[in-house]
Amino acid sequence: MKKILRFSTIWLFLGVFLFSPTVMAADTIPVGVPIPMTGWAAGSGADYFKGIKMAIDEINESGGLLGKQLEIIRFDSKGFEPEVVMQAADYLCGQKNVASVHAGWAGWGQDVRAYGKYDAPFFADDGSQAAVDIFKEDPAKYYNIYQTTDVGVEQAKSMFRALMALPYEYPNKKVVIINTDDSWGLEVGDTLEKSFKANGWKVSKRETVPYGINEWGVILSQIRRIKPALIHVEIPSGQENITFIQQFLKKPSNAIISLGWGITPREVVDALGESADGIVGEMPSGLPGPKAPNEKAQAWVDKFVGLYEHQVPAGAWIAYTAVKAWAHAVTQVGDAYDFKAVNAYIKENGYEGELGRIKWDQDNVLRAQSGAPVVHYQVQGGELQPIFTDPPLTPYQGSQFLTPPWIK
Amino acid sequence: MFSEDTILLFYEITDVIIAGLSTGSVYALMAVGMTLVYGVTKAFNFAYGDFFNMGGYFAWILIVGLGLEFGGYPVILLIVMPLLFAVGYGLEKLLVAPLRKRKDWENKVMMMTLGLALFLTSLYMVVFGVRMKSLPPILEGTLEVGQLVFSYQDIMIFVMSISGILIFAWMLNNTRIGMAVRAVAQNPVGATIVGIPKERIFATTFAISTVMVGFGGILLSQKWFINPNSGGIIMVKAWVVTALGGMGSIRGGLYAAFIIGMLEAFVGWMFGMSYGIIALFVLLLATLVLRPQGLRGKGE
Amino acid sequence: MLSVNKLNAYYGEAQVLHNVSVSVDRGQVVVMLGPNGHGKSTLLKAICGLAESVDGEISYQGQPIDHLSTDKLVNMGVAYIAENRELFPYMTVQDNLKLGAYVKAARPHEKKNMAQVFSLFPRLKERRTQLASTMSGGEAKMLAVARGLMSNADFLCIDEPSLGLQPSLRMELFSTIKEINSQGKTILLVEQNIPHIADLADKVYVMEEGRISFEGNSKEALGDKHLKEIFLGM
Amino acid sequence: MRLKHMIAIIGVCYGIMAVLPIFVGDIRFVMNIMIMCLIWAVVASCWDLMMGFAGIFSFGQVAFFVMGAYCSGILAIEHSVPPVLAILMAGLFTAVMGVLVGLPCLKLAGPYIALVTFGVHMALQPVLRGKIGIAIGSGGSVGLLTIPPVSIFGHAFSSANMVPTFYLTLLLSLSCVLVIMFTIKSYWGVAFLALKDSQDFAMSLGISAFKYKLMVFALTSFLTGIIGAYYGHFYGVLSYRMLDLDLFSILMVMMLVGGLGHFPGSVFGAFLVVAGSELMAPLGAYRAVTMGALVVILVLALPNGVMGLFIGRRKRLSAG
Repeated sequence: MKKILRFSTIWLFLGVFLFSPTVMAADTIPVGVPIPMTGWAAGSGADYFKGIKMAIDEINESGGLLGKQLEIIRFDSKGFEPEVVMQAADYLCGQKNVASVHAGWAGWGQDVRAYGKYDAPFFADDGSQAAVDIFKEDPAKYYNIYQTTDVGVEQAKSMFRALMALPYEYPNKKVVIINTDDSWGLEVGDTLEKSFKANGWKVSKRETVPYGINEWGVILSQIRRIKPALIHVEIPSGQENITFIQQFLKKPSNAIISLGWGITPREVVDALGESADGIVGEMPSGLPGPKAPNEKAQAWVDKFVGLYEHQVPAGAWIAYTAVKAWAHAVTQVGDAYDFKAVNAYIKENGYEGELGRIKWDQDNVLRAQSGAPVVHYQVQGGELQPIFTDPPLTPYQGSQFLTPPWIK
Repeated sequence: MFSEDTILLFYEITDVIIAGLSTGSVYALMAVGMTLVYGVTKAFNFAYGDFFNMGGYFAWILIVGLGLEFGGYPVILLIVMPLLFAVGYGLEKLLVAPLRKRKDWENKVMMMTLGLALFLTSLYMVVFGVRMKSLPPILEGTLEVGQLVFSYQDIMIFVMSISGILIFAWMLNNTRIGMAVRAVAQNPVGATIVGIPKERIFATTFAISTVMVGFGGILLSQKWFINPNSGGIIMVKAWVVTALGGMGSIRGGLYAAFIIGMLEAFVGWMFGMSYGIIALFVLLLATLVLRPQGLRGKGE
Repeated sequence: MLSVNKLNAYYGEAQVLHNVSVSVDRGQVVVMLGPNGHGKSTLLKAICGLAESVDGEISYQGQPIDHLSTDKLVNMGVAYIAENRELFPYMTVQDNLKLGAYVKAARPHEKKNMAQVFSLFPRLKERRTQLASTMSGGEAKMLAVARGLMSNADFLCIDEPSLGLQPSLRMELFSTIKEINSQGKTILLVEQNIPHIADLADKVYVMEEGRISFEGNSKEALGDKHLKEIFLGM
Repeated sequence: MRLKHMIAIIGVCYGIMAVLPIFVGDIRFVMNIMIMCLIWAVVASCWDLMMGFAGIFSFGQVAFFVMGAYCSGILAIEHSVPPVLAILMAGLFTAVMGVLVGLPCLKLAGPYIALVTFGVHMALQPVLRGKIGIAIGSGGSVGLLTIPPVSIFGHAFSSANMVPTFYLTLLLSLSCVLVIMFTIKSYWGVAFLALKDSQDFAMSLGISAFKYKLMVFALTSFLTGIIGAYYGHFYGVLSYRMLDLDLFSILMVMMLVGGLGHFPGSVFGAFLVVAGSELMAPLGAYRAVTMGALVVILVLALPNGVMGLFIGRRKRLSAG
C-alpha cells in the first residue's frame, strides 16, 4: 500500500506540473517559432531563425507591436516526426496561445494539418506540392497557412529557364541530374527531367541518392564517360554538395554545374572558396546580394551581414519578411488576436517589402514574383553573386556570367 | 582494336574498383577498433561513431580553433591520439567497468553507450554548432595515369589507414601488451591466472579502439568534413563490417570491409546509390543465416 | 609459508567452505584429498584470489593475502594451475609459456625458466610452434603446469592435474611434480585420490562437505583405514 | 513482482490517467501528451517483454511500429478498408513480419540479433521512401497525409474531439498492457525467466527456447503493430522520419527509466519520460543532451529504473 501511495504522489506532482496553466505576461505578445534545434535539419533551421529574430528585435526596438513587446517561444521540431509537428502546434497555439507562428521547413504537409486546427497565422517554407494539395482540400479551414516560397516544381522550372538563358554555348545537349530521395529532391529532379526532355535534351543519367553520400567516384567516372554539357545536383544540404564539387574538380569535365538550392547553405561557399567559382544555383524568395537592387534592400543586407557576419542564406530574408508582413497586418487590424481580420488583411494586401509588394495567391502560396523573386546565383570570387532574378527572368543589374574556369 | 567506348568502359570499371578499394580501406579502419573491443571485452559500443567525430573535432580545435600551423598533421596526430587514448581509458573506467560486475552487463553496456552516443551527438551540436566543420586537406593535387585520376588525398587516406591497421596488428602480435590483449580475448580466466590485470587490459583496449576510430575521424574529416549528426551512420557501417567479418576477428573485419566497399561501389554503379544500404543488409542477413558467426568466427 | 585460518567461502547463497584451516611449510608437497565437489578447488581458488565471496585469513610468508588480486599474488610467487587448464587456444605453446612469465617478477627469469620447463617437458619443446588448441589432453596438462612454472613461483597450487589422464601419464606427471618440488618449489596439490601417496606427499588433508576431515602426514594417512579405501586407491 | 502489485501499479497509472481529463480535457496540448504517454507505454512494454523478459536484444520495435502504422494507413487510403479492420489487419501483418524477422535472429548471439533487427529498421526507411514503397502506396518521401480517423458506429475518433479519443486510446492501451501482464504472469513468463537464467536448464525442463522466443516476436510485434496503426489513424499523417534515431532513443530511455525486465515499469517509464521530455521542451537543443546524460546515469545508478525503488534489496541483488 505504501508503495502505491508513493506512486500516486509522484503521479499527482506530474499532473499538477503539466496542466498548471502557463501564466502569460499580459504586456507581451507571444510568437511561436517551431524550428529544428537538433537533428538533421537544425542547420537550415538556424538560418530561418536568424531572419525571424532580426525582424522581431527590430519591432521590439521600435516600441513593439501595438505597444507590446513580442516574445519568441521556440519549439524544437526535431526531425518533423508526426507527433512532434502536432505537439508543436498544440503547444504553441493551444498552450502558449501565440499570436502567430513562423517556421522554415515545417513538415511538408503534416504542418498544414497540425496548424490548420487553429487560426493564428502560420508561415512555413515547405516548398512542396504535397503541402499545397492539403491546403486545397479545404481552403476555408487552412486559411491561416501561408507558404513563403514557391513549390519545388515552379522553382525547378525557374532553374531550367535560367540554365537555358545562360550566355553560354552548350557543346551538346546531354544532361546529368542527381537529386536526393526526399520529396524536395524528387519534385525538382522530375520537373527538370521533363523540361530538359521537352526541349530536346538527352537526360543521360538520372541518379537519386540518399543523404550522407560523400564518395562520388563512381558517379563521376560515369560522368566522365557521358561528357554531359550540364550537371544539375539537387541536394538540400551542405556536405554532399561540397564533397561532390571537390571530387569533381579533381578531374573536371566540360560541364556547367548547377547545384540548385544546394548552393545556398553557407558552408558550401565557405568550404570551397574560390575553387567553387563558376558554379550556379538558386535561392527561392531571395533578396539579391551582396549588391542589392535598391538602398532599402542594401540597408537590409548590410544590417544582416553586420549582425551575423556572413552573406544572407536561403530563407533568412523571407522569414524576416513574413514576420514583418504579419506585424504590419496586426497594426492595421489593431488586434493581434483578431485572427480572422489579420489573416484577411494578409491575404488581401500582402506586404510592401524591400523589393516591392509581395502577395500570396489563392492557395496561400507566395509564388515567385518580383517582390520575392527566385534569385539565381553564380559563385564568383568565392562568394555568391546574383546573375538572374525570376520572374520575369531578367539578368541582374551589373552582373555577368563567367564561364567556369574548368571548362576548356 | 578496342572501340573507344570499350576503353572508356574499362576505365570506368577501374574507377569503380578504385572507389571500392578506397571506401574499403576506410571501413577497415572504422571496423578494426570495434571488433577489437568486442573481441576482448565483449562490450558493444554504440558511441563508436561519435568517437570518430571526436577525433575530427579535436583536430579542428587545434587547426582552426587554436590556429596551430606548426608541423601540420603529424603534430596534430601526435597531440590528438594521446588525448583520445586518455578519453577512451577514462570513459571505460568511469562508465563501462562498473557495469561489468552486473548481471547481463553486455546489454546494459549497449544501452549505456547508446545514451552516450545521444549525449555526445547533441553535445557536439551545442558546442560546435549544427553546421559541419571542415579541415584543410592533407595533400592537394592529383596523379593522372592515362584516363585514371588518383587524388593524392585519397592515396594518402588509403596508405595511412592500411599502415595504421598493419602497425596495430603488428603491435597485437609482437608486443607484450598486445599478447596480453589477445590472451584476455582468448581466455579471460587463463589471463587472470598468469597474472594479467584484466581490468587494465579492458580499459586499454577500449582506449586503443578510441584512438583507432579517432584516427580514422581525423583522416576522413579532411575529405568528408565533420558533421555532428554523422556518428550514428558511421557506427552502423562499422557495426555491419564487424558483424560480417565475425565480431572479434580482425582479419575477418578486413575482408568484410573490402567486400562491402566493393559491393557498395558496384551496386551504386549498376543500380544506383540509393540501393547501397539495402544491398548491404541483404548481404549481412544472408551471411548471418549461413554463418551465424560471421565470415570468420571466434577471434584469432 | 602459507597458512589458511578459519576460511569460509560462499557460492551465491550456499556456503562451500566451513572455517577451513590449512598450513603449508616451505619445500613441502601438501596433498588435499576429497571427493568431487566438496570444495577442494574452491579452497585453491580462494587462496589464489579467484573465488567469489570469502571471509577468513589467508597469509603467505607471514603477510595477509586475502583481498589481494590474482596478478599481485602471481607477482608474489603464488601460481595457480587450473583443473581445466585455461590455456590460450589460438596461441602457440611458446606464446602460452611466454605469457606464463607475464608478471614483472618473472620477466627477468624468462629464458632460464623456459629452458628448465623444456628440460622437464621435452614433449613441449617438440610442439613449441603448435597451437595450444591442437594439443592432446596430456600435453595440454603439461603445458598448463609448465605455464605455471614460467611465473617463477615458489608456491604452486595445482588443481587435479591428473584428471582424465591414463595411468602411465599420471605416474609420469606425479614424478614430474616431485621433481619440481625437489627443485625447491612448495606445492599444494588437489586430487581425488593418489596411489603411492607416500612417495609424493609430506602432508595430507582430506576435505569432505567443505570441512577438513583429516590432517596428518602420509604415514598417518596410510594408517587410516577409511582413507585408504576411498582415496588412496588401494 | 507479484501479480497484485502489477495490477495495483497499472491500476493507479491508468486510474489517474482516466480522471485527468476532468481537469485538463480542454487543454489539447496536455491531452496530446497523455495520448502519447498511452501509446508509447504499449510500445515500451512490448520492447521490455522482448528484452527484459525474453532476453532477446531486439532493436526492431520502432520498425514494427512504423510497419503497422503504414500498413493500416495504406489499407485505409488505397483500399478504403474501414480503419478498425485495417488496424487489426496491420497487427496481423506485423505479427507475420515479426516471425519472419525472428526466424533468422534466434540462431544468433546478442549483438548480432541487435544488428539484424536494427538492420530491418535501417532498411525500412529507403524501402518506404523508394520505388517499392511508392508502388505499395507508402506515399514515398511525402509520406501519408490523408489517413482517415478511427470511426466506430459512425462516431469518428480524431484529434478533433480529444476527450472521447483519449478514452478510446486509454482502453486500447490498457488492454494491450494487460495482455502483456498476463503473458508475463502466465507459464510463458516463467519459461522466459527460466530461459534467461539458464538456457540449458530451461531446455532440460523441456522448454523450447526457439518456440517461446518466436512466440514473443509474434506477440510483441502484433501489439506494437496494432498501436502503431492506431497512432497513424489518430494523427492522420505518417512520415518515414519516425525511423530517425530520435524516437528510438527516447523509447530506450522509457524502458530504462521504468526498469528493464520489471514490467509495469516501462508503462510508468513511458508516462514519466513523455511528460518529462515535454517539460524539457524549453531547454531546446539541451533537451537531447540531458536525455543522453540521463540514460548513462540511469544505467549506472538505477539499474532497475524507477521500479528499483519499489522492489527490495535481495531482488535487486539478483536482478542487478
